[in-house]
Amino acid sequence: MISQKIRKLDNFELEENPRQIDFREWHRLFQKVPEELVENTRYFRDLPNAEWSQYLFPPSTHVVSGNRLLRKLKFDNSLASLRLWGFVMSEGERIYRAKQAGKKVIAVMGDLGAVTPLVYSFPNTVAFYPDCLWWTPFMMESKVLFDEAAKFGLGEDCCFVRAALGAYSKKAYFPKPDLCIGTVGATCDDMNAVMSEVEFLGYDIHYFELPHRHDKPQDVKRLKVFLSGQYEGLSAKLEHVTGHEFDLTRFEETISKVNRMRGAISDLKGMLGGAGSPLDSCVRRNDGRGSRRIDRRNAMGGIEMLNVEFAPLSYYGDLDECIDVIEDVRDTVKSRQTRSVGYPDQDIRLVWVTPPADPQLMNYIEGLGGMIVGSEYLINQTTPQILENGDPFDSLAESHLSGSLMGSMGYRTQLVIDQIEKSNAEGVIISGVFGSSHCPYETTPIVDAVRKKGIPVLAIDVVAPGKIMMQSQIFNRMEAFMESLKAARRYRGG
Amino acid sequence: MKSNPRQNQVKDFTGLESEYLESIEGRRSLVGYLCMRTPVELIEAYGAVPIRIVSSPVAVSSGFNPIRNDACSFCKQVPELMKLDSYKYLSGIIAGSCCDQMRRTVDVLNETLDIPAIIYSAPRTYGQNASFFLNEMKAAFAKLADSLRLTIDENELHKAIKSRKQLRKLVNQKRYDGAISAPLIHKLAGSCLPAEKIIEFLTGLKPLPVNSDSVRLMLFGSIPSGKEILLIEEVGGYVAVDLTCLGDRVFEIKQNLPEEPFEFLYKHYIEHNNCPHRRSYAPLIDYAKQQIKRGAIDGIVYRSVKYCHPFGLAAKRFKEELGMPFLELDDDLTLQATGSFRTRLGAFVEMLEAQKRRKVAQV
Amino acid sequence: MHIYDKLAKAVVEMKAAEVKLLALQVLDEGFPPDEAIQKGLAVGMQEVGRLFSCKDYFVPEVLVSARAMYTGFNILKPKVIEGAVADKGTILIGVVEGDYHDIGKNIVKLMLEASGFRLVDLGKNVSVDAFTRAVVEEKPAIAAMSTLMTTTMDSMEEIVVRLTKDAPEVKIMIGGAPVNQDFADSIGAHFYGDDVDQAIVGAHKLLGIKA
Amino acid sequence: MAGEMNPRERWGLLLIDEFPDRPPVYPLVTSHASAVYGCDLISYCSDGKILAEAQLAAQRKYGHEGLSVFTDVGLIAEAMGSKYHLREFEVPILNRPIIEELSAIDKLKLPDPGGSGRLPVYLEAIEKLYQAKGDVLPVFAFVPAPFTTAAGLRGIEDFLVDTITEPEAAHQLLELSLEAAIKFCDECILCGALPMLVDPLASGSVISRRTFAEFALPYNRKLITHLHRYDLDVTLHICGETSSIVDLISDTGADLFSLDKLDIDIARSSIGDKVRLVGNLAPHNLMASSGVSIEDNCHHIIDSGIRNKKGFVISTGCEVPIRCQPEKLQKYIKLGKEARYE
Repeated sequence: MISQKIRKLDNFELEENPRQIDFREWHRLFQKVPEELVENTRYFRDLPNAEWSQYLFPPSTHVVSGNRLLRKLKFDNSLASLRLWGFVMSEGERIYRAKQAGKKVIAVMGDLGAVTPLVYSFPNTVAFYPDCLWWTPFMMESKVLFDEAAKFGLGEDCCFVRAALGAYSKKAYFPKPDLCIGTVGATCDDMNAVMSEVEFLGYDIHYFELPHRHDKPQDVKRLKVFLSGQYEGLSAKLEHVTGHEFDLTRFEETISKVNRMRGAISDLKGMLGGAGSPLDSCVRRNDGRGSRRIDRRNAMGGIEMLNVEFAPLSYYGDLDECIDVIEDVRDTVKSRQTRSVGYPDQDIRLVWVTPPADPQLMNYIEGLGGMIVGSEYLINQTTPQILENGDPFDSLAESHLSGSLMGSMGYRTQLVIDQIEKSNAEGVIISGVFGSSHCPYETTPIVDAVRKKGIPVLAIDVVAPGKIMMQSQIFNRMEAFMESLKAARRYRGG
Repeated sequence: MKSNPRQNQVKDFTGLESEYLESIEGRRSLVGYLCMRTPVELIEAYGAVPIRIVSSPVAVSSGFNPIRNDACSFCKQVPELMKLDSYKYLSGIIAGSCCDQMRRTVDVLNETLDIPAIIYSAPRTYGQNASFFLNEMKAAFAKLADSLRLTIDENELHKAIKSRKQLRKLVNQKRYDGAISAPLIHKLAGSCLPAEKIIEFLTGLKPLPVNSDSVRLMLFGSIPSGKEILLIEEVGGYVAVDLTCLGDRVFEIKQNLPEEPFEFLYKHYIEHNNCPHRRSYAPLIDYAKQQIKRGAIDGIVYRSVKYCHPFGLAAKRFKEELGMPFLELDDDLTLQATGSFRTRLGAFVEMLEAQKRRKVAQV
Repeated sequence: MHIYDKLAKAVVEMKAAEVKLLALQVLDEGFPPDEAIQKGLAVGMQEVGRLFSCKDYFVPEVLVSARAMYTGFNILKPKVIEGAVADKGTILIGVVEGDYHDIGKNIVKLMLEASGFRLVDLGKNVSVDAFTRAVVEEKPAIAAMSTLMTTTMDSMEEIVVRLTKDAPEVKIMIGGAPVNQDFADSIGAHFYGDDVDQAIVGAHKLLGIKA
Repeated sequence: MAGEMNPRERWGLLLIDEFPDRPPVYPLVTSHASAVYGCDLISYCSDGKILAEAQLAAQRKYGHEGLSVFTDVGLIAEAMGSKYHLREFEVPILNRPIIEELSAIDKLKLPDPGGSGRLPVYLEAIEKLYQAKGDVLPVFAFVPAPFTTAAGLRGIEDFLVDTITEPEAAHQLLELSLEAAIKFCDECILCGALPMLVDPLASGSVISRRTFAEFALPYNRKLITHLHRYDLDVTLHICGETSSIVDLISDTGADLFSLDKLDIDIARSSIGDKVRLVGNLAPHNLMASSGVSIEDNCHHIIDSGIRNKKGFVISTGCEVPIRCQPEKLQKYIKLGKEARYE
């Protein structure tokens, strides 16, 4: 047994004050981490002698393996964040190791994290989320996966998730899954096309039917019964693949872990969203040159939070460790807020809508003084607590029904508005993806609804890696947007 | 000018349709539908008239369109089409959830129109989830009927199903005989006329002479505007099979379907649907291959609507697997596109003609 | 133990200070210095060579032994009467142009000297011209060259070509890490030696004399 | 062709104990790149931009699966003060070591990767290569191992003698060389390259197993342990004959062993379950003058190497000669790329 003390890293402080650092600085900070801590960050702790399973490394490690964007990003300087990045960036290897160690590898496509709890409630399984491969071209600043997808006819007019098809074709990004689960229906069309090609490549796909969401209660009830049946069918399939029967005790254990993780994430979002208006949260601080207003500051970076929020999609291949990693981040933020410290110069409160495939954008806005206090990343279904002690499949269905993508445009718009209200945002950024099946429809209604609330909004399309000119235009627009938000605050007397 | 029998057919038929629409004006509700996954019999059983919403190459002055440019050109056009005379008088709209974009389009319609627009889910899997999706379909129609104050007439339903079955049989036979031309099948597929009236019209049709030298083409892909068929004919091609969702595929006869009317409609329209959004590529390719054989096809004109994911993203797969001369027309539904299509179709047909001549010479 | 044996042992054991004392003792006690070189230092060096061949000794050991040996040699040599040392023939040796690695060459040189050959050492980084000129002038029985680097193998080939023309009677032997028998054959060298041992055997063989 | 892996992907799989479609084909094309690019070696060794461009030109020409940043094994020693001689068509050589007297060791300073000697040249080259092709090709930075650097600081003969006569001083020198190597490796990593340790002098042709175990191995191990903190896979290249020390290679912790004059079967049976092998067509086979055919020589290497339990990289035993015959190298690379797993 590994003692809790060693598993939790937040007792060790790298630096007292939070700030964002580049990978060079991080590389140097890493030298300060005691050997003992590095050795004790391990995934698959159930496997003895798995010397490859350490994961606490600075981004420079991943720069060497070709993730070129890391050289341009800024990271939070806490050990918890370092650990988070190490954990996230090692996912690819982890899935291969899982397969080598005889675990069943389950690909979960198009569903955005709803079926994952069920997958992990079978012993010896890991889930991964191929759609997330859309980050790889950005992380590597490479067209390799897009070029590969283009060989199948999925070109620039298809969403970046086409990278997943490239990865399936190349067979070098994840091992052959023991089962592919494809959620179809009320999800993206582009992912549907990806799945069709994946199936044509010879992969066996278990289709999970997801009807679109109705808003009337009696319709929702009918849907729930149906979804519950889908879960039952999936469970039977998983029994077949894993050779283990569905076990209620194990299921409940898993759900309680998943809830713990979701709880930690929701705590984190709550803490960052904070309460009170931005003006209320200003504090006065005497810095020797007279009293000066110090605004509330950002306590955790946007891209770190993006990594945290995406954890419930596949738990990055290891549920137990993932919980620990996220709780470390939560504890770090908690301790920072207790100490009233945060990143200097980041205080314009923003809600980010739709996950940006290019994390650089998020970093950039933070560099301009933005702090991301709320988000709608199309993964609302991974946020609610799953009912414990109820009928297992009903409980899963229930939480699935809160999904962002399966409902109407109006529903999604409302989710965004909720985020704005909860976090007292001063501005909203929508990062759409050209050629995706929902962005062209949702953007305008969301923009309208947000503007109606008197909140400025910036809608951009994420630019594919390598298109420098187009990217600098986006940067310019961000600059102008932030200027206007700052001016608005001055005008209000902030 | 010599009269063109094919165009005359179409002219006669559209005349019939206008007459019919005039005759019922104000007495029956018009229900628009967006996808061939809609059981028109059911609309008829509710006493309404099914109006197929078809894309148009005619630019509509947009005013406000909340849908961005990179959306499917057809879906993007739908809210604007609603301002055209042909659709101005619709009482409601219904659509099978054929793709995410269509689902979003219905959302937009609900925001921008005063009439109800209703969508129901369709599955990708066959068989195992039928009862749920059948109920979804029923519920959607009931909801629409409710807001339009319509009630279903069971007898009408039986009648409509029966006559549609007859119609399908007849269309298949006449099409095979060469009595029904491709421009006409396009019109039939989207017609608002009750089956009996169409049958009446078709019964009198005589087979048209077909030039045996013409290259035989299969039109494949997503919803056509009809202009591409005319263009193909104009450059001397012959559309022997129309596998778009407004063509021969609409009249396909499916085997071993249940007798119970709703179950029949569900299986026929929703489950057994050869659309790449709801089917794997392998059976679709087999299906297309059968049609190619049946129609003795020389080449394929593949029509995809710009940013249509199901058909657009499948184009390359079909091209590779079908192993035939293949012309992809990626249509953004503008008038400019039409001009370039004429040129490209002309070249394609010429190339196939030359090939055909060489083949004949070799024999 | 005879003082010659002690000398040999001290060389083998790499004890320079001891060799120095023994060499002085040789002179003090009136032993013929050439005999002390031959039966003491050279025997020791031959043993070092043997140990090197059977991979008991490696370059560092040989270098230290050689330094010990030279300590004695430098004391004894000035006292040797001319012509007292046997001469099996002259060998001209050098590292070809482009290469400054001469440890291998030095060891081979040392061992050949210890075996009774007269050595003319051209050093390292010897140009094709300089090498050929030296052979023509010195008229050695054998021209030996080595390299440690693949980059300089071309120069070797060039030298062989020049020597075949300008000094056809000289026997050519080559050695060094990147070359092998195939290469020797392909450029027309007369002998290729894989290690010091082979170099000594080869030198005797080329001149038709017994070791 | 759909489904084909690129070198980055192939290496990536290899390094996590997966077998890609085939082993990476990575002959050590170093200074030969200058010949392809048409520049002299002085510019190649002293201008990072030229080094990078030459490497890219060579890679375009041959299609081998990795970029190599390497000039000479004296790199770090030079940065610490030894004088090296740069030559137009030959690699640099040691002119005058900084430690002529052992007492000078105390005054020795660690190099500054950003400013000492030609270290910045290396870093510039890595940066350029990584920027240009880092997404599809791994960049290897050849870093002289401590034993070799120490020899460069002291002069080879003197250092080898020191190992016997002045072992403490030798260790002191090695300790400093290790620190310098760590410092430089860190910078290479930051620029995006994977350090590859080259230790030509620790060869079994030069030193004994005992000397290796006492003077080379511990420092290589420390350096590799340092790099393993970054979870990086480290390649160790040792020139010459290594049969006497091959079993100690795995003790250094090296993940890949680039072997020179050692039968691949021996390496495989000795350490093949712990270490990935990189090797080992003898470079002279690539010379115009070599009469033997590439086919005859490479089949044994490829057929045996591909069966290595821990993985294999098709490579050359040492650097490709500057004046290698391009057709021969092309032939070897072609044959290498035809190899397949399963």
